[in-house]
Amino acid sequence: MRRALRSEQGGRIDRSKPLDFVFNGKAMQGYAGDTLASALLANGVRMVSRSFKFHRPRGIVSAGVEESGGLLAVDHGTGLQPIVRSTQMPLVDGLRAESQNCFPSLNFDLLRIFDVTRSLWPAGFYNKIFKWPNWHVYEWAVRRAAGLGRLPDGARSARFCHMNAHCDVLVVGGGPSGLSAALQAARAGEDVLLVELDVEPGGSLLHDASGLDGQPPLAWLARTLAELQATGNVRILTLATVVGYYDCNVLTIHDRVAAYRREDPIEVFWKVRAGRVVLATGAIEQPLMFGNNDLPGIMLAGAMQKYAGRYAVRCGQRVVAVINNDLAWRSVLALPGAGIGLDAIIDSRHSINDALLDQAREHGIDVFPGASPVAAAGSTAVRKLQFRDHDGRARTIACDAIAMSGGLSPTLHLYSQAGGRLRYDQRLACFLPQECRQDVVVTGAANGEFATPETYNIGSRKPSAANSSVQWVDFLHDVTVSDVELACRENLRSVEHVKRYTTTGMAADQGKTSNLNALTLLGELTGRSPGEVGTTTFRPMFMPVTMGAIAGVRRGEFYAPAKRLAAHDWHATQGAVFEDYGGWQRPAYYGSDRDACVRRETLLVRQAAGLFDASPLGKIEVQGPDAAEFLNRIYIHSVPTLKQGKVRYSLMLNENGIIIDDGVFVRLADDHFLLNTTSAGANAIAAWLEEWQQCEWPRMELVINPVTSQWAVVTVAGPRARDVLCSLAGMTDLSTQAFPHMSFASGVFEDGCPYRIQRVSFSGELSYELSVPANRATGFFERIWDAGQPFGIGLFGIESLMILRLEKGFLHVGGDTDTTSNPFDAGFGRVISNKRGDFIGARSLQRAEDRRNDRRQLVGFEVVDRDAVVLAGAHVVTGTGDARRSEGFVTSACHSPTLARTIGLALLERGFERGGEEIQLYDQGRLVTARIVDARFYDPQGERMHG
Amino acid sequence: MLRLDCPFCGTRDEAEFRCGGDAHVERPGQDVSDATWADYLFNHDNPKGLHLERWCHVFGCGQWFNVARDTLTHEIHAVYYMGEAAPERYR
Amino acid sequence: MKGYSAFSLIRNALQGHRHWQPLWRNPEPKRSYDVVIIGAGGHGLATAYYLASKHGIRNVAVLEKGYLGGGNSGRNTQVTRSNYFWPQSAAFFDHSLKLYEGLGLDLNFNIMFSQRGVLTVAHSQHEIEMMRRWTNALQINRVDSELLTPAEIRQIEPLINLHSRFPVVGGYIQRRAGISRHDAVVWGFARAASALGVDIIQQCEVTGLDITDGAVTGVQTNRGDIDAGKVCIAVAGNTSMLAAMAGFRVPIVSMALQAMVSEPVKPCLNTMLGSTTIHMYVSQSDRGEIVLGGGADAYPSYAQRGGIPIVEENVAAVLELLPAFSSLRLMRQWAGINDITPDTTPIMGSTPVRNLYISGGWGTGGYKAIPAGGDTMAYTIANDEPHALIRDFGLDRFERGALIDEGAASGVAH
Amino acid sequence: MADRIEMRSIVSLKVARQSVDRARACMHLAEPLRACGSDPQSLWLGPDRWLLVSDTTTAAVIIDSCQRALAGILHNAVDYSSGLAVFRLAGVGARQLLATGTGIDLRPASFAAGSCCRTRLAQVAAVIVAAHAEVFEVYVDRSYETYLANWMAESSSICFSYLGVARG
Ligand SMILES: Cc1cc2nc3c(=O)[nH]c(=O)nc-3n(C[C@H](O)[C@H](O)[C@H](O)COP(=O)(O)OP(=O)(O)OC[C@H]3O[C@@H](n4cnc5c(N)ncnc54)[C@H](O)[C@@H]3O)c2cc1C
Ligand SMILES: NC(=O)c1ccc[n+]([C@@H]2O[C@H](COP(=O)([O-])OP(=O)(O)OC[C@H]3O[C@@H](n4cnc5c(N)ncnc54)[C@H](O)[C@@H]3O)[C@@H](O)[C@H]2O)c1
Ligand SMILES: Cc1cc2nc3c(=O)[nH]c(=O)nc-3n(C[C@H](O)[C@H](O)[C@H](O)COP(=O)(O)O)c2cc1C
Ligand SMILES: [Zn+2]
Repeated sequence: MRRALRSEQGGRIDRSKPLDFVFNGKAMQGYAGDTLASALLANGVRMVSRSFKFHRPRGIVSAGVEESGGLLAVDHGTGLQPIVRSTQMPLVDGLRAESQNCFPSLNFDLLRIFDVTRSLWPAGFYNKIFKWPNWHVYEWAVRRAAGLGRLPDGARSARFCHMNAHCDVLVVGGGPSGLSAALQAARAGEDVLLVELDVEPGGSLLHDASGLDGQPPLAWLARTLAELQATGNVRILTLATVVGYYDCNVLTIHDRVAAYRREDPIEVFWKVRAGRVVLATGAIEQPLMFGNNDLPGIMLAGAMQKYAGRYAVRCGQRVVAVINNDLAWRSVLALPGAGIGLDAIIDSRHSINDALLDQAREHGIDVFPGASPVAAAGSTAVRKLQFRDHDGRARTIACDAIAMSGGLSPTLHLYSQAGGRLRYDQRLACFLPQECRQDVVVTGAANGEFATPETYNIGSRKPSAANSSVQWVDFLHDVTVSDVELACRENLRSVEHVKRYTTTGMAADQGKTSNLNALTLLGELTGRSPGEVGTTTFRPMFMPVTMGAIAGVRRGEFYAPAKRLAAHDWHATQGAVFEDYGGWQRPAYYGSDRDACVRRETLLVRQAAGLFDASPLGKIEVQGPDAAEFLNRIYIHSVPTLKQGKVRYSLMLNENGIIIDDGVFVRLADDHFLLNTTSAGANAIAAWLEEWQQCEWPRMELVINPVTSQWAVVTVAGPRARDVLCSLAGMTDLSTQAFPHMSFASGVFEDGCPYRIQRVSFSGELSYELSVPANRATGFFERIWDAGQPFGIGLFGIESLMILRLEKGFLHVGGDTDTTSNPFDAGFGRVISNKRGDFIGARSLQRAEDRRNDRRQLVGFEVVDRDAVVLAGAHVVTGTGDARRSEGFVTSACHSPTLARTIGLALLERGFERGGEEIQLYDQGRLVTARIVDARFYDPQGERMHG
Repeated sequence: MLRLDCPFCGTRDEAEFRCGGDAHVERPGQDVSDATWADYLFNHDNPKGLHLERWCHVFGCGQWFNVARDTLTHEIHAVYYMGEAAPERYR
Repeated sequence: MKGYSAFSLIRNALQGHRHWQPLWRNPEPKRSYDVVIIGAGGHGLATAYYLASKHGIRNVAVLEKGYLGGGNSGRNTQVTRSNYFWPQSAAFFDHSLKLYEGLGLDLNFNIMFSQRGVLTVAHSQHEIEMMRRWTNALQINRVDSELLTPAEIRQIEPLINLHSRFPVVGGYIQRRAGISRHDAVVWGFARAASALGVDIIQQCEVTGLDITDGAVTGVQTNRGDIDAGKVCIAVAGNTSMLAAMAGFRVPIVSMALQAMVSEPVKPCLNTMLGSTTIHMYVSQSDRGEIVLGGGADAYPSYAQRGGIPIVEENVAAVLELLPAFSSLRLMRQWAGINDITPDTTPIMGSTPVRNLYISGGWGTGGYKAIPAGGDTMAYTIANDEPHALIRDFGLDRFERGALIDEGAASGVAH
Repeated sequence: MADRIEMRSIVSLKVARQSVDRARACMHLAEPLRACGSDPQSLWLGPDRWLLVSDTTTAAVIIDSCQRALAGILHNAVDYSSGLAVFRLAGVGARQLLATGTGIDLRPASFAAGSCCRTRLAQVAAVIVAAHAEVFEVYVDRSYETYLANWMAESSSICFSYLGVARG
């Protein structure tokens, strides 16, 4: 470490804790309390990186969030991360930093060619060229040249989580203003959350030695923090940045306090609901526009003061100040005291406060009032400055650093995000808060209270006239004064057009040090005041936030909650292969070879008995004197005619007449029904019923109570199903006479376990659905399993169930129907014409469009060549070549294990009248011939199901 | 992020609710014209500014209620029960 | 209009770029126009351009309440594809894609159409079946599409995580699809239209319509009244407001659709990658930012800004498929107001008011439609008869119940 | 830190909206956003919905007493003991753990012992009851039991590790 650059004393660094780090392969040292930027500066590093577009040298410009030069790739234990702001990166031991955007190296960058040929690449150049033959020819090269840094290739080891909070007052910013506001609220008994993005609260107090309330700043800070602590109702977050301000006083915070430890780094994303908000976010110093104002060594004046005061770092030995306001005087006049040689102050204002002039004189500093900078010079760091004195004489002064200041701009990003309106203040030459509909106040520097009691006086921020060097507006996107001029010339004069055309303010810093200059310049060029020009829209994020933090723990199994069956583990021991069906992890089949398993399971149900876990089926109780009438308006079938203990199948429609769900319902008692919905529809249909009752028919007397999860359901299907179940002690009489198809009963097993049983069939076999409380599911499955062994029982999963039902031509809502299918299309026309009275969707079915007979109708087909493969998703086509047209599509298909041929269902134009017709099925260029047949492929009379 | 005042549970985050669109829509009878029916099914006033809409507290009490909300500023002016008429000044 | 070329760029560079012409003029509004188009987004400007270039109707004004291109055309995620399910949609959007392919040369303005492919992944057997249904429809409608295996997907997008919470079991790609530069499309049309004599009038808000005997005769604006032979509404999320001025209601809800960008990095994503189950779509701009989007705030809004829940959803979804992005930082989030129709198909053609036309209901996917929308609307206005490609997109389809439900058929609707 | 409570009897009670006032007069039912009583304890879920829970009485007995108390009042009381999984969270970190997954106001003043609310926790619907100071009970649909248990393990591990620093 070059000792000369680090003062022996002062600053808030801990000299007893040296930290090692590496920059571009070179070992360096800093101290605890340093940022990466301060440590680099202390090690004499000037050029740290290269710029985005022209690969110009970049040095550290600021000491805060506004950094535009010192963006590095940094590994602090979690792999190399791109675009890390070195000014915000606390130095940690073993940190590794690398320059970005240089090829092949920082000192020798071939892509500097773009800088040399700069005049060929003005704003919007790409709109004018690269059109022929097409953009693709050039795009790859452009893409490779663009981009800041590289995506980290290794998986990152940081962990993320969210935190939710409520508070009476959220104070953003821990400077003197924020601390005062927090104290005031805490004294009044309010619950306060104070958030500071720096490693400790204090803000400007931490480096600015001028007193506060007549006290030394650090003494005031210590006393205030102690008092805050004592109130007991203040929480302080540090290394936490408020990044978003949304409706209803909801703010988001990116909390990095645990992000930089080597062991278990963690980032937390907070969502705070605040009663009211105090924004004490301070202000950001703005640069000035002059030639080569982007050279390393040119820094913001306040930053230079901060490096000296807080980190004991001298940013230069021969410094020239280029400033236009009184506050900057205060900053630069603090430099000599820190051992920094300040040679000259160039201030564009003609008259300057005498007290300031006196101080300058005391330090032996040359002052040039009414002078303006023309251009800096140097290759990889600034070496001299050309300027024009008040007489217009060109002069040159040697220097190794320039402290520049174009005045302050209050940090009002969050205020604007909140919907706050800004007004331009002529005297302060910046935007100030005006009014906001949310409960928020702005205080301190953020409110334009820059300096008390001095009056703040600021001069012009114009670029220097007649200049052969380039003057930079946006350091990150390499936008120049002439780019803005070009935009105006081409009539892109709205501030939004200028932003998009030149890309000023669109870089990673979102224009924190370029927006004000750009819009002031635009105003100059178009004869408008900055207030008339206005700002572009401020939007979250105030500072970029790692996407991992935004997602929190929502990764992998926590990305979307999976539902599990009560007997999940039991299925697993039986070899179940689980897949996701509508959020449920369900056995797709049991075994290893998908096709073989599905085939075996299907035949098992047809030949003996199969056991299926149907627990996710939706179950809703509806009870009350108006229950029957209510359900009559929900289902397309008549409900009041259903007898107690009987089951009926029906469809539900939406008001547009589209099928949304199907299932059976049971009449448990005269005024009491139990509905089954599809598994996927369980929640939605319960909500659907509630909505109709609460909003449309509130006077109907009934209660709706969903009970889906209470009951585990097992389907036992197959010719031996009855034999299996009858062997269970306490089972109701299942004989066909006592318990025909579509019956329901409930009872209690011998062990006291209650059950419900209904005889319904989705497989076309003799089939029962038996429900028991889900807590007993596993034991119950085992019992049936044992009871079924003599009858050859086996398990079957969803995949074979889908084949079983397809062999019967049963409808699968959502598969065989889509959001255009009405009940006519699905073959329920008779039901509709028999139904009396209003029901949901009824009126829509009267439209001519819904009754057209050339609609797509659901029909069965079999392939002519029995074994040809057809997959769901094939289309029915007519014509060839350009005249080829789709008449519909296959909604389900399989090679039936039972029938030993390929069958399927299709939604086909005029399908109902085309029985027997041969059709062509198209799939990815392949054609297969099929014939339209009765969709009840297997057991068309339903003898097995009713038997 | 919106925070809505459920009349039963108090203020909660938007993620607990579902917006059900226009409030006070009258369901016509079966004997209306296709045009009237289509107007009921599909059309909206969709105003910029004050909007009367219905919301359901799905992750809470499960109740539907009405909200007078500004679609431009997202300010919530009033919350009132299902079946209740809108407060005079928001009609 | 002075032509743009590498040659003109070099010549101008030598002259310090002092001689470039304005992209468009800033005329004062005239008293009267043959056609007034409300809204200087992509659709309004393209309609004006084709009216002037194809139909010789040049006495046209495009009125814009803000700055041109400041609506959705200037804030969308640039997805340009034609993989629509229904034949009417496929024909229309593929016409648009073909126009896009030649648009840079046509307008003499590089719109940077990057046909890098739109890749959609599937996470279940059911989704694969739907995808098969979808791709076959495309092939029959002569739109390119290829089903892909997970291994093929990984080859195209090496960063993809095939074993996400919903494993990737397949997918498909439309290779001719991709992204193009949204601002360039708007500015290119504006420049070309202005050169043909179209008046583009910014900061001019339409506040009322003059209607006599059921026909529109002019518009009222904050810059005075303007007579018009015909008027076309092309205001995206504000369609309902304009319809209300004309005295009718439309089946539209305005919703804030969000998008966001990360800090820029070197190329790492090759296609426009999307998923319907894991609700997201993502691409990388030529500058290097990762542009992501997918969700609309779930309530009507005209606020042109988004909340936080959608950001969380979207980002989590992207990381589920692309975990390597977890340490990339999100830089900005914004929103645009979309005009959502019940069937996610646009509303184009005549209205209950004579001489008043509508080009709206573009919802979350009208950017890709800009050239075809302009082309067909210009025809429709010029001939007072719907262009063949948009015959089924009329407002009357709702009364008939003849919806064209694309939302269901082709998933993510951008 | 999160234990699963097994064998709790739970009855889901839904009362017709028209009859809620009468029902409350006939039976001790918790006030909005409160839990009250002990055997059974009644948890308010909404203006027409309660859970009646007990570790000693069976669901059948609770349903029976409902039936008797609410004779002539339209209601539906069903055994829901299998429908929900119940977790108990105790200790200083319990509030913070919950705060990583739900947006409700968990400050002690707002969510003191005896509070009960149905809300969204880690994306799923949950009923959170403040049983005693720093002891919470969480009810979720049983199908989410494994998910939520894993989520709590993961979130508490991250959140406590973080708090170690944040408090530090
Ligand atoms: C976040 C987001 C992402 C999207 N992503 C895609 C995508 O990837 N692919 C895709 O194809 N589409 C996408 N879209 C949709 C697409 O952007 C729009 O459909 C399309 O831009 C609509 O163009 P337009 O010209 O109709 O409307 P706009 O571009 O919105 O133009 C309408 C103009 O009308 C003006 N206006 C409104 N009212 C008045 C008035 N009273 N007087 C005068 N002027 C008025 C507005 O100021 C506006 O400039 C996206 C949209 C959003 C918001
Ligand atoms: N020593 C002194 O006497 C002295 C010094 C400086 C300032 N002052 C007075 O104090 C005022 C300036 O102090 P101030 O408190 O307004 O500003 P400040 O700059 O001191 O503090 C602002 C703080 O807000 C933080 N911040 C900004 N945005 C944030 C975000 N989004 N999230 C979290 N933290 C964020 C910053 O890191 C900073 O610490 C002026 O009025 C000045 O007159 C006095
Ligand atoms: C494809 C695309 C890429 C964008 N890239 C950036 C970007 O790199 N930097 C940036 O600040 N904004 C970017 N934006 C967002 C714009 O700054 C702006 O937010 C958006 O156009 C909406 O406008 P508004 O925020 O002014 O309302 C991008 C927008 C789009 C549509
Ligand atoms: Zn509620």
